[in-house]
Amino acid sequence: MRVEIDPLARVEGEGGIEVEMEGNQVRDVKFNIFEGPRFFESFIKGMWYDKVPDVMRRICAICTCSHSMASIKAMEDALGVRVSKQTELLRDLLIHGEMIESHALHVYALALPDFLGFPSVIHMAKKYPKEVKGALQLKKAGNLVHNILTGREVHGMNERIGGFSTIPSENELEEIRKAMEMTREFAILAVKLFSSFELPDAARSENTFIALNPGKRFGYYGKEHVASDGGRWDVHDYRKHIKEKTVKHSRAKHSSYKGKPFMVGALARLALFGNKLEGEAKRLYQKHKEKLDLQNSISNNLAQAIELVHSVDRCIQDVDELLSRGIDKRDFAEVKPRAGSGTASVEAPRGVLIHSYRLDGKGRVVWADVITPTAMNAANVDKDFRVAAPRLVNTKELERTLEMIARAYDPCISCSTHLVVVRRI
Amino acid sequence: MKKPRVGIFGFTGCAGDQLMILNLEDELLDLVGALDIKSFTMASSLVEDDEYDVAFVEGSITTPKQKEKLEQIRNKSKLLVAIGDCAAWGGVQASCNGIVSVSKKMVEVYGSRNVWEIYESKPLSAYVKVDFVLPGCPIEKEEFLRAATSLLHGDIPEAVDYPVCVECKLRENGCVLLEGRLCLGPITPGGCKARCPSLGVDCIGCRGVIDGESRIKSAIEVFKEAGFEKDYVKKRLRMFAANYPEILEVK
Amino acid sequence: MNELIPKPVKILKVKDQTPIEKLFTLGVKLGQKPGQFIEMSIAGVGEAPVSICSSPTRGNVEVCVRRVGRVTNALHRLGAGARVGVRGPYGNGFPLEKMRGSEVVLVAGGIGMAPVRAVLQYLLDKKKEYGEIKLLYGIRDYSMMLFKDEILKLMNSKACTVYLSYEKEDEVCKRLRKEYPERVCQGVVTKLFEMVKLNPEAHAVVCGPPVMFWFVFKEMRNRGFPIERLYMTLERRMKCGIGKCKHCVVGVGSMMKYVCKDGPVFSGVEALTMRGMKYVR
Amino acid sequence: MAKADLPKLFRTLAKYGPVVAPVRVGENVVFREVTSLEEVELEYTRSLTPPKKLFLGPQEEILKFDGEKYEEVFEDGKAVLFGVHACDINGLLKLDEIYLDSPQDEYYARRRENVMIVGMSCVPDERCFCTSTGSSYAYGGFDLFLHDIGREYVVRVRTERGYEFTKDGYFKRMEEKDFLAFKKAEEKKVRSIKRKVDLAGIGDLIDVTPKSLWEELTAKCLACGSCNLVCPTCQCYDVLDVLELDIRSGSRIRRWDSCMLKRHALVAGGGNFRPTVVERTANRLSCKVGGEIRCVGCGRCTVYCPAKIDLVEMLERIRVGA
Ligand SMILES: Cc1cc2nc3c(=O)[nH]c(=O)nc-3n(C[C@H](O)[C@H](O)[C@H](O)COP(=O)(O)OP(=O)(O)OC[C@H]3O[C@@H](n4cnc5c(N)ncnc54)[C@H](O)[C@@H]3O)c2cc1C
Ligand code: SF4
Ligand code: SF4
Ligand code: SF4
Repeated sequence: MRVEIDPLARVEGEGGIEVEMEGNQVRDVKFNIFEGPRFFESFIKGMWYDKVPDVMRRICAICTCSHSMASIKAMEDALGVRVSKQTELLRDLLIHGEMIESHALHVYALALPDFLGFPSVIHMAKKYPKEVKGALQLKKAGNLVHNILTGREVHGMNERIGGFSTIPSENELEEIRKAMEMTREFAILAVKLFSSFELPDAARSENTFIALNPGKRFGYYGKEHVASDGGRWDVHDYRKHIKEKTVKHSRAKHSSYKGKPFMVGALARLALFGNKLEGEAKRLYQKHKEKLDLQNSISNNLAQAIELVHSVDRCIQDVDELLSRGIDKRDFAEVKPRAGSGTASVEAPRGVLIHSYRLDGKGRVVWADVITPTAMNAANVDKDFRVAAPRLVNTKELERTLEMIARAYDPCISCSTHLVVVRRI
Repeated sequence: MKKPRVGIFGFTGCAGDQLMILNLEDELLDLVGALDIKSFTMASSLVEDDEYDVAFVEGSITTPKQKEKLEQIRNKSKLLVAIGDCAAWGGVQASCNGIVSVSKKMVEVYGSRNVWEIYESKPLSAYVKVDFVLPGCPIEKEEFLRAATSLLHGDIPEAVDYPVCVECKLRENGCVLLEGRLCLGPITPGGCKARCPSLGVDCIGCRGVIDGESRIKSAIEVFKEAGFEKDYVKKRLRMFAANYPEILEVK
Repeated sequence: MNELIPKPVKILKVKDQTPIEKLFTLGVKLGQKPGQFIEMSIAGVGEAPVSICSSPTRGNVEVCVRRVGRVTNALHRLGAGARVGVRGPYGNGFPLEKMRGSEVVLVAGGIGMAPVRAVLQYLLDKKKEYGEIKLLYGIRDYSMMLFKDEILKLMNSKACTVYLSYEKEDEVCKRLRKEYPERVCQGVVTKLFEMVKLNPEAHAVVCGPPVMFWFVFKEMRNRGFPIERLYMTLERRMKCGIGKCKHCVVGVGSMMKYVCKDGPVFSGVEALTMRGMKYVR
Repeated sequence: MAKADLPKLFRTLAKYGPVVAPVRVGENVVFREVTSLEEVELEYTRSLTPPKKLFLGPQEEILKFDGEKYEEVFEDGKAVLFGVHACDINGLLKLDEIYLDSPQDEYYARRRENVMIVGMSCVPDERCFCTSTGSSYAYGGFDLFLHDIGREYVVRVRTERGYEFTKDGYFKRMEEKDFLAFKKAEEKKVRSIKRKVDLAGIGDLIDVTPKSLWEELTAKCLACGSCNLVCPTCQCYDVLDVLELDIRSGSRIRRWDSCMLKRHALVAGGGNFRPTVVERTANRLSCKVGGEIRCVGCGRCTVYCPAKIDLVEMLERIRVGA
């Protein structure tokens, strides 16, 4: 017998789950990606440095800003560009905006229907108008940050190597603050909702976490990866620690840390750096710490909800700081091509993202490597499936639960630049 | 009046065009109320296999399975609308078409040449009849909304067949090309309200080219005179419209 | 009064003409000159210029429209009772006063029969003021013939002499050719000139697709017809209808004209001396 | 009037309505609403888009519909258009010939009525050739015109409406020496415009120019339409309907169009009367200088052409035929 969930709905991209059983024995479980691969690391070769971020941000629509920032920072690393404090603040605002947009979509529109028993957020609109309205408003607030800082909701153009082409005006920043203040309650509502659900615990098992060390305050940029077993390394050394290997049964690249699968994302960030949260997010984190079961990957949804609160508040703080410093409209760092290599890592909504490039003398890419969070998580999803499937094997819950597990990771399949799982039947 | 049955599908791409539809925060509920959405994988797990009045299809076709599924969608749909640059032109993933073979890309990324049977990224129209194209990487949500109302009214929407320059001038932007950056605005269809030049950034041509109208050869000449290196020009032209015959030929 | 605001007008009747053409009777009288056109709006879709195909002597305005694009498709979906927007009439119309007392030859092809019908109706209604009327009408086959009943009736009548050419033979065309061997033939419309005696004192009205026009023009000139007595309509893209938007200009160099206000009717001389008339598909 | 009194004039003008004046934005000058004289770029060469935008908007709603009727949309409002150069005023006069011709364009006519125009002397550059098109001097089409004669302005009054603004005490009567200074300043300006083009009979030459020369002249043309969209005398507009989600109501919008674009002469079924840049350029030049001269020599189409195609050079080559 074979159970297939095909296509896996409400994830960004196209994927599916395949469980192969022999009698009552689960023989194999696979988290499948049928989406055609796009070979970004290959076709980017030869591209001139200035347009690399413009191509690479198109790896994924939902975390376009994360890819944008990772590629821009890696390029700046390679070209020795140093940006101003204002640029850094605007970038911080940007990634927090993206977190809001992405988490709002995932938590409210993609995951919540599972818990409330609807096929989609659109079907929820009648019975849960407040939640649906809140979801849309939050998403809109996050998109507003995208619009103002990058030029549009998806695949912006204004964030460049060296800074922002057009610096937002005071009024626009005020507009962001207003939107954040107005939607804050829906971020808090998300925490309330997700802390009230009983989570299926079929996949409960040991999780190892990796996240980017944000420094003093909770955030999504950093220079060092930290693992929950105490390991830590400079992002430039990522290849020594995060291994990608071909898995026999699926001929897919799976990531491993010390030979084992690991998890990245909101849950990993809270597990490792939750103590760096501030204000309301900190209060909520402490209040629900018990509920945030680190060995149950589905807790990721609650972690995302807490991050929503953090990001909304942080956007307001960033705007305040930018305004109080005064806006410099001409701020842009000089960029000159040269040979070199650079690496950067950021926390995308789904977890650690790494971009790394080598450039020739004209600034053309000669080598590129991108590891996306969904690729890193793939092995962990597989692990969770292997744990959960036998426990659920004869229940009606099997399919739905496996889907919920996969969805909790917020997998963004289009961004899995090289996560290929070949179906072999 | 019966609501039109609509399906929204995605193939190889970044899901950005479907996301842009979800980004219509203010109009989304009215829009889904006016339509009978039969399938929208990104947003709903309810998939009704059905006939569609309109199928919106995102993404390029890269595997045999996708081709098969696209053909199925075509057979079941009265109108098929390609949304986004991947569906319209093949997307950024087509930028090395004709230069680097798929198997070479496969080797470079996966270390083996036969991981999967794969096609070079091609637009939907290489495989099925496409009734209308909404270009853009990603699509413009207002343009989508306008196309949707036109379709609801029973009309084929009006395609944009003038270049970005027009919108630049309507917005009173200076010319980025004359200011020294390689801007693809003159050969790229408008509809984006000249987003990039309005922010002082050169157009990268994310809406493809104007079929049969874009003056590629003249543009290459103009770029050359402006002092841009041949290789740079070629890479830029290939970013979103490598499948356009005139661009595919550029040496 | 704001010339750009259409007036809502009810469609009184819709009659199928061919698989792609319909005749619409509108609840409005405009006192137009034959050859003039109106700008018709379908709100939300757009505006399109269409010739009025009825004579002012017959009351309500009628238009015969071919389904080719957005506006015309939308119009074809409408039935009696629906409303459209109307502006006009615009354009110069045919110089019927000049033709008074003389014989008139009408040459029509395809949708060009629409404006020609307006002239025909007018001449028939004012028969006393004009000389003989000849209609030369070229169709693809019977299914594509406009105003079928009217034309068939006229073929039998003395009021006007109808010549008909068709490209593809079908039952009706065959019957007509048998019945009127001296007036019906297979071929393009120019073939009819072999059957008609052209009177150099006559006036001629020619309407049809651009290709047809030039062939007719050449044929008539070769047969000694004075081109200054030949009138034709030009078709161009048009947005305003009143000489503002300048889409419809014809001519290159020092002679440029607006089809909408200087035309759509031009004399053969004007057409001959004007450049930039080429039509490329 | 002394230059130092300009702020006073500005303030009284502002009482008439919002003031729209040239403002520097990056490398370009554009007409924008201003609230103080400091924002205004008094000495500029040419604005990016011409001030015709106040009368014929780049993109404007002309009517609304609701499924039953069509209703005009018109924003009534007085305004002052400040700092317009002679070429652009002449451009407006050319547009008047079209848009005020019967039946007149109501939107244009009413705005022309409502908007007061204050001209200002210009700072020509090597691309200006207005003396060849007879538009270096505005004989009419404005309310007031300020001619810079050094430390003072000579103010020409053309309308009663303009006259009302010159009643304040700081306006002095013209004396002989002012006339002389005015004449000298005008002569100097005319002399500074070095670029010349002979337009006599050019229409007929355009007509007989062989295709091969057209092809050469237009080889680099990108068919982008910029030349038309910045021209003060281009009159073309396109119309489109926008429908709301209720598929009943909506609005009709018109926006500047360009005869260099594919759609300009495209008709149903795909036929195009001007299929390539060759026919389109011939049409554009015919329109500008073929019959009556409708070019005012502002040089915009040359300055803003991304392919750097020069109108005057084109005309010169058409004249010599190679
Ligand atoms: C003076 C005149 C009289 C005409 N009389 C008739 C008639 O009696 N019957 C008939 O069926 N057709 C007539 N036409 C042609 C008719 O106007 C076009 O077929 C119609 O505009 C196509 O509009 P559409 O929206 O359906 O097509 P689309 O191709 O979708 O055109 C969109 C827009 O383009 C413009 N356009 C496209 N083609 C033409 C065209 N050929 N002429 C002018 N504008 C065009 C219109 O403004 C239209 O709104 C006439 C045209 C002119 C100029
Ligand atoms: S300006 Fe060019 S790259 Fe930018 S959004 Fe428009 S078409 Fe895309
Ligand atoms: S044609 Fe060129 S120079 Fe002449 S008025 Fe227009 S923009 Fe100015
Ligand atoms: S601005 Fe230059 S390139 Fe563009 S259409 Fe005009 S002449 Fe051609």
